[in-house]
Amino acid sequence: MGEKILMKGNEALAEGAIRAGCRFFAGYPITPQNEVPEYMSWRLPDSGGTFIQAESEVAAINMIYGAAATGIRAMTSSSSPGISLKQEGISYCAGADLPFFYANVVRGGPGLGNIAAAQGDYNQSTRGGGHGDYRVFVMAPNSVDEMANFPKRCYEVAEKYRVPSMVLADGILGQMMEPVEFAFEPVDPAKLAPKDWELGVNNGRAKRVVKSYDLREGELEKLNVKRMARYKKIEQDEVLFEAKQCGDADLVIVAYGTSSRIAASAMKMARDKGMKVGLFRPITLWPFPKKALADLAAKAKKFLVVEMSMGQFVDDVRLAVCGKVEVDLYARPAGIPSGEEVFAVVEKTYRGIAAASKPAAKGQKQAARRGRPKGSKNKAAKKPVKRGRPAKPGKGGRR
Amino acid sequence: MGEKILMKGNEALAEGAIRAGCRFFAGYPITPQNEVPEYMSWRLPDSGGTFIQAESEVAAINMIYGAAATGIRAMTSSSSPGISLKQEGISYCAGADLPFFYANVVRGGPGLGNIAAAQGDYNQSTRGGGHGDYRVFVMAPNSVDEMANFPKRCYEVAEKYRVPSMVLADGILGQMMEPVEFAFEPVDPAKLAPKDWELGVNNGRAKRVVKSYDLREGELEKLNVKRMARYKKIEQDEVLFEAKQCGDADLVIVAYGTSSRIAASAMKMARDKGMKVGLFRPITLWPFPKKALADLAAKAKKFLVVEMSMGQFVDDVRLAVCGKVEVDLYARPAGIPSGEEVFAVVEKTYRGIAAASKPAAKGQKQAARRGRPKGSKNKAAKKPVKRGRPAKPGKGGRR
Amino acid sequence: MPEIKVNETLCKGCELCTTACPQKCIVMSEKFSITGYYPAKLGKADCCTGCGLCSQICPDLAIEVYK
Amino acid sequence: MPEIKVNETLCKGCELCTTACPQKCIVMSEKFSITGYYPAKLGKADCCTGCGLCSQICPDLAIEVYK
Amino acid sequence: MQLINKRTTGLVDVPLRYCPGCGHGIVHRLVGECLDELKIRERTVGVAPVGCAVFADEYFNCDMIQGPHGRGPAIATGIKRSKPDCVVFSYQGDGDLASIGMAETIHSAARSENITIIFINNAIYGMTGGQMAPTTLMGQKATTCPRGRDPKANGYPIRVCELLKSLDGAYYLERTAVNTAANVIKTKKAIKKAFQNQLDCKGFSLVEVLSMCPTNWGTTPLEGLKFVSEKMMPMYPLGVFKAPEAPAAPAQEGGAK
Amino acid sequence: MQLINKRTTGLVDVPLRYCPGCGHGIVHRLVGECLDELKIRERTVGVAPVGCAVFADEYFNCDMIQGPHGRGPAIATGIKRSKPDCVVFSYQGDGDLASIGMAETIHSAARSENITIIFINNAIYGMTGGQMAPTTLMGQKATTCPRGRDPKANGYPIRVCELLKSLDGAYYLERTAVNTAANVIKTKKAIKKAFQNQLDCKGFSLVEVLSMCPTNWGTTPLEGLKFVSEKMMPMYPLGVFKAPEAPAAPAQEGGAK
Amino acid sequence: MYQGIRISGFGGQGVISAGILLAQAGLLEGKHVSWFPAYGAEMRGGTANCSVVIASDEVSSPVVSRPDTVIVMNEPSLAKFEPLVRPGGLLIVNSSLVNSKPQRTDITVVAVPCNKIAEEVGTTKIANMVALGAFAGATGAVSVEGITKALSKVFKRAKPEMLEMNAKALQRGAAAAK
Amino acid sequence: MYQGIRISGFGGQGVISAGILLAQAGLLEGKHVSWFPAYGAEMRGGTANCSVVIASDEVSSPVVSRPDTVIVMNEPSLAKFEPLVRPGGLLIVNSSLVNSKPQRTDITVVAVPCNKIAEEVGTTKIANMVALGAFAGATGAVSVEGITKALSKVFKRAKPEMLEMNAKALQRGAAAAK
Ligand SMILES: Cc1ncc(C[n+]2csc(CCOP(=O)(O)OP(=O)(O)O)c2C)c(N)n1
Ligand SMILES: Cc1ncc(C[n+]2csc(CCOP(=O)(O)OP(=O)(O)O)c2C)c(N)n1
Ligand code: SF4
Ligand code: SF4
Ligand code: SF4
Ligand code: SF4
Ligand code: SF4
Ligand code: SF4
Ligand SMILES: [Mg+2]
Ligand SMILES: [Mg+2]
Repeated sequence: MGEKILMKGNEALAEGAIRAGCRFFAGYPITPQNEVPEYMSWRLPDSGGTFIQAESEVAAINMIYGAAATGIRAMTSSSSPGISLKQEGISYCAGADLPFFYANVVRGGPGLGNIAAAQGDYNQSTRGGGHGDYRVFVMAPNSVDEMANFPKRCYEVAEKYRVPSMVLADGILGQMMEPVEFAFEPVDPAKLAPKDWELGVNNGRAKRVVKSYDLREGELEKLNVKRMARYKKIEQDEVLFEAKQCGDADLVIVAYGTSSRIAASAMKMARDKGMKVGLFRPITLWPFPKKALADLAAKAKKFLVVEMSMGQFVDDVRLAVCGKVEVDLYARPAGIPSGEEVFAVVEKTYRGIAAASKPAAKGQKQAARRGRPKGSKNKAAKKPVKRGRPAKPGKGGRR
Repeated sequence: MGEKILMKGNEALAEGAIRAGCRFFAGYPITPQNEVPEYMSWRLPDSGGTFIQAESEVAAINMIYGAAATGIRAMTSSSSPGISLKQEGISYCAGADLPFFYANVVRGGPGLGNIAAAQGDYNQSTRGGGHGDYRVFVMAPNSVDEMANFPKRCYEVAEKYRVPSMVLADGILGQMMEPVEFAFEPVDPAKLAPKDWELGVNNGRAKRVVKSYDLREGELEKLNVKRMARYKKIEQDEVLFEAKQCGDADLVIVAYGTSSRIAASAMKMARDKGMKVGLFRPITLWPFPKKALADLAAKAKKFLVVEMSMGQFVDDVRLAVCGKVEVDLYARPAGIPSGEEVFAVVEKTYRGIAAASKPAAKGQKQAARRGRPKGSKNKAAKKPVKRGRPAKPGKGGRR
Repeated sequence: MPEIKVNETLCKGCELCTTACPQKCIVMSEKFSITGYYPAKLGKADCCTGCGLCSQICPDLAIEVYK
Repeated sequence: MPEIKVNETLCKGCELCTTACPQKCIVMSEKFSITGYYPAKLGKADCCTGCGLCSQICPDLAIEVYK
Repeated sequence: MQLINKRTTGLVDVPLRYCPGCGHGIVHRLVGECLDELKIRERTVGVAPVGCAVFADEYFNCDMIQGPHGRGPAIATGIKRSKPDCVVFSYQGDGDLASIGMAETIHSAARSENITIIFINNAIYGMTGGQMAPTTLMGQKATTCPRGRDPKANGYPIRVCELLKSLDGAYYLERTAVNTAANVIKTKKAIKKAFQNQLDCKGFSLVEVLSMCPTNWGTTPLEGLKFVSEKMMPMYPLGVFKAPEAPAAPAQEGGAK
Repeated sequence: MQLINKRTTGLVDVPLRYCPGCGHGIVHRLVGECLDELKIRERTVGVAPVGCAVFADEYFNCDMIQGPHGRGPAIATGIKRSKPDCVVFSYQGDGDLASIGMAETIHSAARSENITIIFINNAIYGMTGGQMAPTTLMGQKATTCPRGRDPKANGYPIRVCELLKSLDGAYYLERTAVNTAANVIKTKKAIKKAFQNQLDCKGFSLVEVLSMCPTNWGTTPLEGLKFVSEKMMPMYPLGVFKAPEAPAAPAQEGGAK
Repeated sequence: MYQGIRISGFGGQGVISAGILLAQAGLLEGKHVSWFPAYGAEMRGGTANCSVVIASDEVSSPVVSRPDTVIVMNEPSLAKFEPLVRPGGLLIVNSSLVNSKPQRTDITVVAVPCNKIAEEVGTTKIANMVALGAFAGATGAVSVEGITKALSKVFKRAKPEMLEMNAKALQRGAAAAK
Repeated sequence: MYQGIRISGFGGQGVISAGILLAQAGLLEGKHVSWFPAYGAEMRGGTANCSVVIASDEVSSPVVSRPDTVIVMNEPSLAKFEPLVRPGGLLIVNSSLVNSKPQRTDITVVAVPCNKIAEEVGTTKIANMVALGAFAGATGAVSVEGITKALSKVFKRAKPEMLEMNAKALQRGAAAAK
């Protein structure tokens, strides 16, 4: 802690996971996340942990399935195509209620695509690319500092609710170097309480079973309903977001991860030109900050979604505001816009807002405003969230 | 053609694919779709085609990738966990613009789950469980007759737009027997025009390359943008749905596949009790019948979504109506409701509609009504669609 | 003298034990159990040597051998 | 007499050819090409037998052999 | 008069849901007895496959995990590396281990993971209803080769022990059968050895057991015994395929950089 | 005076983007020449891997397809079975073929698919920057085993030809190298044979080529040649591992039902 | 008209094909029909059962959870399916193999010694036909003739004498149920 | 204050580490900084380049598409990166290895014989340091001292005499740019 050190995103992610107590990593090389396994390959053994280069992503996620079942903090990482191969395993982990952490350092898709940064895996991450009803706790860092500090939060939420957790990054966040400050004391795995479900040496206790199936009629649904109740709780308690200058904003840019950095510079340009433009950044993509966005929708004249994909993220924004405000989309499928390009769209959109023409019924807005939990307003408006510190309660726009 | 024959859903699907010109099948056994590969294993060779039991679902989808690249009508099928394993390959097919057809005979999930019917793979099917920006043309039959007749339509759309296509079925549709009538003359593959992109013996012509990547800066995005234009076209021209007694309905049940059958019986019970209840069934899940639903939203007092999942399908319904009407959800995650159970919910919801309390602004409704393409009204209202006949133009609620 | 007891709720009437018995003293009963199988049983009382080979091949742990 | 011509835009200066030449008559130039490599070239004019072995091992199809 | 074959505590005391004459039950019992006799039941974690033996998580009286089809060796790797004090075994069928799980099988052997694998070769996909397995014999009928396996269309059967033999990391490989009482007893010896190897940190051990699936062979249980000896054994000879005295041969050194 | 080594028409006339001293370029040329000499270029479909040779789809002057990492044999199977008149080859690296693609490799061999596989063994993951491959040697350093490969942590290298040998479906297996002109010439013979086998419908043929990756070995191109002969060959001996005269041995007959 | 039927017995008692025959018969008589088997791991242990619906209207769910009629061919099936019968519904019991007596008083119970009758006709293998006959006789949802026609459709390659025998079994069953 | 820099040359010319040093120096001087490499398959063919941002404000995108300053260490890089320089921006050229002349007239061009100077200092290996010195001298975005401090941070295990030599190279570069 203390001094800021210059680190590469992928290495910060790996170091952050180890400091968060990760002692088992299995993965398979793929650009642009290779520095994660490479870093783990020497750092983990030196920390008394295990690193395995699996024969494939499928093998890697199944090693994680086994390791996580012993209660150890396990991690895997990959990039888009490799994450697709892990979907069956992720679904099994979710179905067996095994907490673990993984990272997708997204590249351009579909297919082999390219190795540049992209955001085309949003739906896969937030809606389960795997089969069946399940959710993954998804955090979207937009700095190397957050790459370093989010893994800890992911493990905490994952273990609290027994769900998979992930960091959704991209080639820029993985490859870039930035100053990093680890905002927490390293976790000593030995000090973590053993789980009452973990497999291992059972001196005399009843046998334990980790599984994701139940063939008895009606039983599987009961399991799923139980799990959905936990999901509800996560949606209530674990939302994180950042709102910059949204208080007086007529136009709110909504973006996450790398595109939120670029959008931020566009917002500055706009503010410099005196336009009332704000930026809303979901930090958790699931749970999605629905409430906070709905509240903003009641005040802003327009939303502009900026995403490095063809229009995936925008669905969640539209579901959140549900017609209360018009939501425009600037989509760049596997493209990385410049601040100038985004600003051009922002300016055009802003000019387009005819002061009066605000859609949706007053009635609804009232309802929405009434529905807003206290405190959220000044969070959304005044107090800009300090990034990368979700671990510290009270900050990070927690709900 | 002509006489109705009693067939099992999985066999009707396989026979339907062969009659639609399928001459290559690669798959791997999994309940509840085993009758598909089993049927193919003798029927395809007898039709001059190739059947391969692949070593895994991953191998199967990659055999399809190779076969489809030669221009042959290729097919694979599986059930939930197996489909998860195919996600990388499906993304590659989409990225390489290879048309092919596959079926997911969904079972309970997540994980190994169970082998009963479920609808938990909705998001995976409609939003790309694989990585990157891509779409799959998704048809949701709700009878064995549609299992038999949809593959042809899937191949036609897939080849017209060079996209993957699928039938999203479930354990009930795959295992049940019902009367079937093949509504088309068998397709002779020899009579299909060769594709100008297919690989093979090139007597002298320029070499062809099938690939899904472009590492040159900016090029991949251009490819994706081109593809998105085709997706737009599909959304305009290839939507299919069925509307039953929605004309005067205060409450519209929205359901697809098996749950739409069950919902239909609930609707009958309600109508018998004099309640104004209708049923809207999307036949294509992507493209989703947004317009038709938005139009209904302007007239109905409430929507009730019935799905055998925890609330996936409902997102598309809400995105379509975008606040114009309240959308309730009856979710059964890996559960199969009885007609009585659904009716109970329908009745409760119906009683709950206080005649006056209709949300959303008049303005919007007007707009929506004005926005409604001619003809769609009586389609949605009067003319109940004849099921399983999308091949016949004019019918099937085509847009 | 040595004998075997066949648990009728476990036995599935597969007859594997009959092939394993050197004394050929296992026979199948004529009436099926509630589980719907025709269970094995000791034929003549005095032929069993308690060698236990039948229980070695029994897939359902249905045979208890006494000696 | 036999000779080789090295295509400077293809040659990457890997020197593999030098090991393949029985006559040891391939040397590397001192000044790099625009591609940034020091290309190979024939040392003495009269030593090449045109055996073609250098072109066998050249990874970049950079050597033309004349005989 | 006393009971000389007390039921093993290695199995939970419930009826097995396998078909009459199925080999799984026999092997279950043998594994259970080995856990007892080696006194390792309380520190053993078993991996159940996807296959008829999916229910093994219910039957074996130790900690169990059931995971994705074919990935047992990867799951076992994750467990063993995380908790080395545990004894870890993976119980798999031929479709599970030799078809979809082939890569995981070979690489866990190549890594010489210190685990024990029980491989049930019944030349068929049991649970899913009799489809062709990689071990299905030439000419044998299955629901996905209804006219009998034909090399042109379906390829050749895979001999798993012979295949793994060339791997330096594979420490112990034996093929046995459960079609006779004598073979059952030999099988138990092999399984016990495979667990002992793990206790001795010898690395990867695999026992392939030729086993009956009368249901999907379309035979009676008794005919099933014959099928094993007359059809399977000629293609899959019994015996020890690998059992070095020393730990797995250290491979050729060679360090660049 | 005339040109005695006209550039093969089997390769497109563009510069190769491989590193200086990389073996891929040599093997590319040999494949191209075989397509020429066997006059099959116009009916050949090649499968490019994911790996440094991903660009092969650009270089080979025939129809090409590039697919998912490691699945070349499955893709080739789909093509060959759909268009039997085509000559189909899959060009793969060691990570591609022996790690993630292991199951596809073994099963395409077991099925005796009538395809040709060119397998470039450079004991490293080239494209991704020097991670450990299944073929990385004991003690060899890689970015994911920075202190050298250690059997305890990383397991043992896999000898692919030796591994495939036991499969009845594998018709032709040979290991060669491109570290000397003489070996290059032998390699071409092997590749030509592997294509000829396909023309003769003999089934699965694979040529494993020991190849240089100076960039990720951290050597000069010249040291790279030495690395092949001194480090790799002792572990991966050259030679023909399988080449029966008759078509692949028909396996044991055995038909239930 | 709506008839939801559940047929259950040991594997090998032909309950699956019996169900298909019913559906086929219904189809031939112009009804809407569906058939749905218990499948997969449920098979293990050797009991089989299936659902059949014969109706004048479109069939909603082919899974019959509250059957109008249940046909139990063996002992274990009685315990499992008797409770599901709709009040006022019908329970057909193969009294040859089922010893215990049904408990319900709110349903009609028809006991038919299917195996015995089948044996008299020729072979116990066709006990399932006797049961179908009983169903036709007791409900009239389909006719014995309908099922007989269905036989030749479903078993295309069956020998005439076999069809002969099946037909007789059907008639004997129908008679027994009246 | 905002400086977007692009550094390009052959692999082995140390452009990657030069970029890291710049970022580290900026960090030590209390600036917001980012570094971003061209990675992956782009490496093939042996040219390397990276982006560095040194700013008083938070850095938005680390990818510098319109650099304020470009440092080209070899011939091919000139062609590729000269066009990207922002009008009014700076182009530092390693004249030892770059023969052709820059075309742009709307930018400042500083030609420094980095290899030559480096050789004089001790070894051509540190030509990249000469270039960095030139950058510091020409822009003042970071100081030569800052880069010198950064050296010991980034190359923790470097021998003093080596750091010595690097420092000298930096100064010579700065001087050459003035
Ligand atoms: C990913 C995936 N693919 C396929 C299946 C379906 N499946 C279940 S068991 C099985 C094969 C069983 O055969 P085997 O492994 O030989 O075990 P056995 O039943 O014969 O003992 C298959 C294909 C699945 N559950 N998951
Ligand atoms: C599913 C998937 N996993 C991983 C990768 C990343 N990847 C690209 S090439 C490669 C390995 C290359 O090594 P090798 O096959 O030996 O080929 P080489 O470059 O050495 O010739 C990997 C892991 C990928 N593109 N897709
Ligand atoms: S114990 Fe031996 S002798 Fe007695 S029944 Fe069993 S096998 Fe026969
Ligand atoms: S072997 Fe066991 S199950 Fe089979 S018949 Fe004998 S006792 Fe019964
Ligand atoms: S082998 Fe080819 S590329 Fe290498 S130096 Fe010689 S000519 Fe140049
Ligand atoms: S052709 Fe033969 S002799 Fe001439 S340079 Fe090449 S290798 Fe040497
Ligand atoms: S199907 Fe075969 S393997 Fe499965 S339980 Fe029955 S006999 Fe055993
Ligand atoms: S990295 Fe290795 S394999 Fe790839 S091109 Fe360079 S030398 Fe060849
Ligand atoms: Mg099996
Ligand atoms: Mg390699």
